[in-house]
Amino acid sequence: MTVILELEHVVKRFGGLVATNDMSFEVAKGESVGLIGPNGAGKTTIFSLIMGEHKADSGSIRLHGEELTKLATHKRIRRGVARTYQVPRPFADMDVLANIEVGLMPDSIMAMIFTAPADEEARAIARSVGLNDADLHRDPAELSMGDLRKLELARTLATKPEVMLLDEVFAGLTAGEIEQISGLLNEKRQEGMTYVIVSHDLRSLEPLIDRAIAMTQGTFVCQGDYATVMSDEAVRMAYLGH
Amino acid sequence: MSTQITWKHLALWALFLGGMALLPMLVGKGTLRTIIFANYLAIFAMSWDVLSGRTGYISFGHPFLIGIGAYTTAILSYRFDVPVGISIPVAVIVTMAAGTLFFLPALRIKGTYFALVTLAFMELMYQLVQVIRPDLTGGTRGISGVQTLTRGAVNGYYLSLALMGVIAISLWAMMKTRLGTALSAIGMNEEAVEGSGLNTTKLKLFAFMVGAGVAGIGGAFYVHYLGSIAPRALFDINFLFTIIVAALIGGASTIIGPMAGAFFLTFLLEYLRPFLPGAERYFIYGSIALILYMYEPKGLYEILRKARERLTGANA
Amino acid sequence: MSQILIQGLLLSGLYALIAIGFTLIFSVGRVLNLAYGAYLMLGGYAYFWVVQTMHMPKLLGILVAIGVGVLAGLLKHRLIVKPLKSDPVAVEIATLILAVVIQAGVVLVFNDSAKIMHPIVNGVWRVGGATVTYNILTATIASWVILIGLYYFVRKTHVGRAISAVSMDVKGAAISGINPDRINMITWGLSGALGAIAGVFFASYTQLSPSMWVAPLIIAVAVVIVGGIGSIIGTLIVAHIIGFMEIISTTLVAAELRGVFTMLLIIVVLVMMPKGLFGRGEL
Amino acid sequence: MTRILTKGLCSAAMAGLLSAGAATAEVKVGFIGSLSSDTGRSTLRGAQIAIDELNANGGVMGGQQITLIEADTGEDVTEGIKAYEYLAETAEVDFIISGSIDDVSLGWLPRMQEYQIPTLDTWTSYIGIIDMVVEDPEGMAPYFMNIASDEALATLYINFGADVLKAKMGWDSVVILAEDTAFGQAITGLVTEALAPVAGIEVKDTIIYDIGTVDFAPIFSKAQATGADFIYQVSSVNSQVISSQYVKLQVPMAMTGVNVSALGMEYWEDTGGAGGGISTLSPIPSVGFKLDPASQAFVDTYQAKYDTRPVIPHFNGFNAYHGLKQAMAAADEAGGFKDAMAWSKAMEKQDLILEMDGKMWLRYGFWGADEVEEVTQRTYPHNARFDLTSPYEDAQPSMVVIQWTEDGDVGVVYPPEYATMEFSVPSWVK
Repeated sequence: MTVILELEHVVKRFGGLVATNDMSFEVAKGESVGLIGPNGAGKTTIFSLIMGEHKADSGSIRLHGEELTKLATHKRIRRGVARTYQVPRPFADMDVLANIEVGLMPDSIMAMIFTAPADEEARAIARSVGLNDADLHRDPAELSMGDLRKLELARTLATKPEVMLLDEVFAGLTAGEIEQISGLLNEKRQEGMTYVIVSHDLRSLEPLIDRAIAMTQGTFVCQGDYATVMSDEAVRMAYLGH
Repeated sequence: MSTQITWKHLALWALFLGGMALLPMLVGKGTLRTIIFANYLAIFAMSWDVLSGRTGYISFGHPFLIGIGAYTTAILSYRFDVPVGISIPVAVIVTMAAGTLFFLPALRIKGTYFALVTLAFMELMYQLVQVIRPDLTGGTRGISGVQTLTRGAVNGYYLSLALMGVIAISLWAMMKTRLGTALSAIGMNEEAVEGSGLNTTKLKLFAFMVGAGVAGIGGAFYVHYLGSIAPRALFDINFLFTIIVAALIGGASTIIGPMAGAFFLTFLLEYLRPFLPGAERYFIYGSIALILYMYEPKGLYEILRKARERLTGANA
Repeated sequence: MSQILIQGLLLSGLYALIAIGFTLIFSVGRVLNLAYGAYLMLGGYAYFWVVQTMHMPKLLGILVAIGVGVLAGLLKHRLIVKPLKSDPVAVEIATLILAVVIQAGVVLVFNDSAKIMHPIVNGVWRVGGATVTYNILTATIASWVILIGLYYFVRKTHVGRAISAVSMDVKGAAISGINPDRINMITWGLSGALGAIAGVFFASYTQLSPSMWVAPLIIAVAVVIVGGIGSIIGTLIVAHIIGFMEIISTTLVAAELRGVFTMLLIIVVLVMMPKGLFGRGEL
Repeated sequence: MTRILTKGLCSAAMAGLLSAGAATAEVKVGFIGSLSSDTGRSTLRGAQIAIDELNANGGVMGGQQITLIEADTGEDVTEGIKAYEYLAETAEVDFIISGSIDDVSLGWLPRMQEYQIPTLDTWTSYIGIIDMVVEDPEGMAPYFMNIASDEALATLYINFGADVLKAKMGWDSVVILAEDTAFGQAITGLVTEALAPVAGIEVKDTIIYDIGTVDFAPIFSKAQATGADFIYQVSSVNSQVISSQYVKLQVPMAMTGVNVSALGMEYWEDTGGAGGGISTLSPIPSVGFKLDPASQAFVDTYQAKYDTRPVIPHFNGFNAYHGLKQAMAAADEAGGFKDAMAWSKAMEKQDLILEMDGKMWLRYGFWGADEVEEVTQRTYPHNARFDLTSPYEDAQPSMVVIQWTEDGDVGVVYPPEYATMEFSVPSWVK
């Protein structure tokens, strides 16, 4: 088992608030890990720190053993990690296809000018997440929440990540849509994708993950398989209040 | 969005520029003079649009860039007898350097604050031009008698048309590429562009350099058309107002929009002149701009597009 | 030294008065009202018309100025801010256009030559090597009274607390039963009134002219930028920083660099501390 | 607004009808300047009255009627260029009369050089423009400025310094308060280099202030701290701010100098009386200036015709009135305006002497290209003729010093030949 993503003693403070307090964990290649904890436990902050949207105050974040903390967000993406957001925020004035195309762009101005848009590849990705061809030329505003989540996944997949950080992928979805997205995630997993998933919907989360990491108030509580973690005294205290 | 450039597009451009080229045979010199101003305003509005309309970093200090280009070539050619063939390229380079200076705050601030800091840049420049080395800048009175490149309305018209045409087509072609899409994407959601693995700093810097370069070219040729330069003519809220309003009334984030806006505003102001020679003109002009902007913040381009949609929709 | 202190306090008081209405809108509505300077202009001209053209009492002049300011604020909210759904950039641009329109309107009605107002209160007071006109003293005292009044209004009254709540968190305020739209409207009216009063004093300090809206706008912008999204106290402090910087640079450095220092301060603070000296505080 | 709009549209429509009716040959005069400033209106109305009189007398150049076309600059430099182009290319005027301020004139001057349309400036006194005539006599041939240029203005002021400030008031030292503009720098230079040594007045300090200054209290404090006997102010932009604060603060120090806002009759009204005691140099004919019968007749006509401000035309109104007639006379001689060189030659020769009580009072003429003025030792081609030495027999002085009293009177205090009252200090100055 090769470790792909590791966090070591990561600390992040916002003013007086310690959002991430000495967090350490590892994720193996092909593994799917659930990050659980109550509201405000600092799960999303962990994602932001991995992506470099916030800079960690101390500690180390490594991908394939390479230190990420000094890199800008777009470089981390190129290294193979990408995330989705709790509230999808697509490019509002671009159609679905163009939205996905942004993720496929080369990061060089010359190349951007002189290469044609990779429409075919974008179309293939769209199909792979289950978006209809009819939707490709719609504006995001016309999409349902489920299709917006799919677009979010497609935009993320376009950057060809090895590790995907999924933030509340099931929020606002119908049961049918949840099933569809779960199926999709499992499919990608067969192809070797690694996931770190945050979700309030523990029921839907459970079948998707190999292992759970529990945290509260920015601090690591325990980890193990889902059942073990959920039966942990401290987790029950923090999460369920009893 | 990223539709390919087709022969139809090129034919439309050729038709438009060809039609413009025939104008001197059809209209009087007075009208040509008006169009020259419209052409330069279109250049400034397009330049503003590359920098602000696309990326969403609203610049309230665009006259700062134009003024740097204009002053550089004016000072070089008037005070030091540098040939225009050298002074204009130097002016463009200096303006692009100033564009990077403009860019520094954009690394840390955006939105409202960015708009304000650029406004401060312009005001600072207005103050400095008068204070520092007035023997070079001419202080508050500026410089009169700067070498003009053309004489007569027709020549001035063709020069401005050629400049505007080249800049418009280049920008249009550039914005048709993935780069244009990426820049517009920054305006919609900068984090998501960064999250797509693109270096937004680099993209913004490029947009700023192109915007500043165009402003520099426009400013330099403009001063060699006017033949005079004064701080009050450049670093002025009214000038800023005209540029931004031209870009927005026409339709930001398009090329045809700022051009249409520039023509609309210039002609509006000129056609009001015989009826309302005094301050009423600015009142009406500003009110029309305000009402249009309130009615459709996306501009004439959007109004026409919607109208066309409605028409074709009704037909279908 | 005492002279710098006295003159600094007087000028800063005026600057605080100029900036407070602008801060209020920025704090509550999250938009920059670039036509704010036009409130000052309208207030000043309204006062001038009542007192110096119609020869009516000064108090009436001030009341008319306030009325015009409130009306301008309410209209602006109703006709510009609401239709644009408080989109900050759109409001900035629309208010910039509006300011230019108002400027043309003032030229039409009053013509473009500058006018000087009578002192609101006559006489001078010589103290500590400085000469203080009662007019400026009145402006400063009025400024302090208004600021303290506003402070207590925001802290102690129902409407004031609602304004403060909206300034902190629009959604949260809405959940707790406050109508943000109504609060916004009240704030725009209040800001118009404050701007108009500031305009009367500013104009009695300097002059009335159709382009006079730019200078106070820049002062207000400087205060907001340097202070951060403003609190009343923050506005007061920053107004004093800018006022004193101006008096000191005028007295001890070079009077012609007055504006340059202010612009540099804006740029440096924005680039170094984008959130301003006091960051984002409650009103 | 509607009223103004309708009025504007109506008058435009009427103008259209009239011009359509009079399809015969006509002379078109363009006005360039601000239609909403007292300055611009002075020139415009001066020109209009001259045109009315000429038309009533059967027109010019063999009976052609004159029409006046207005182009507003809004005192904006770029608008000024557009306005000039409009007059030249759309309205196709024969002659342009300008009430433009310095930078606006400088803005459209390259257009004048290109179009070669005979042009008369009545307000700007910038010596740099006369320098352009010196350097490029051919390109600038159609340009005339019938106000004494600022170098000449300042030169006479030195005599005022010696005769009045030093000799009569007994002042030995001065502090200069100058605005931070090209105008401020030019005048400051002249005062420091000429006033001081010639009149024997020591310059203690020069304080340059920003034109956006809100509060002049620290500046006045600084001036007082120099211990100078009086303040010399140089102010052309927002001048009423500094003078009204001087009055409001009752600065216990005499102040004189250049204050452009005090040049018009509306000064008292605009400052609400907060302008008493202020003295400034003024081009001629200033407010408070005794007028010869011809100029007085012009003012009477003006006041009968116009009831809005300015109540009395500024100096440039007189310049426009007399200057326009001279331009038409020159056109009569030169066979029209089309041949700009011929017109220019004829214009150079125009010489109008207005007498008062049997002696020369005002003279509207121009310096020849080779005439060297004795005091300043330079030429002033196409600039209004002036005389810098008493008793002013060749022409009127380049300027006079006027003063506003604390009860709202205004009069000329220098030179003695033209004075109507005595120079005095405000009551609060000991």
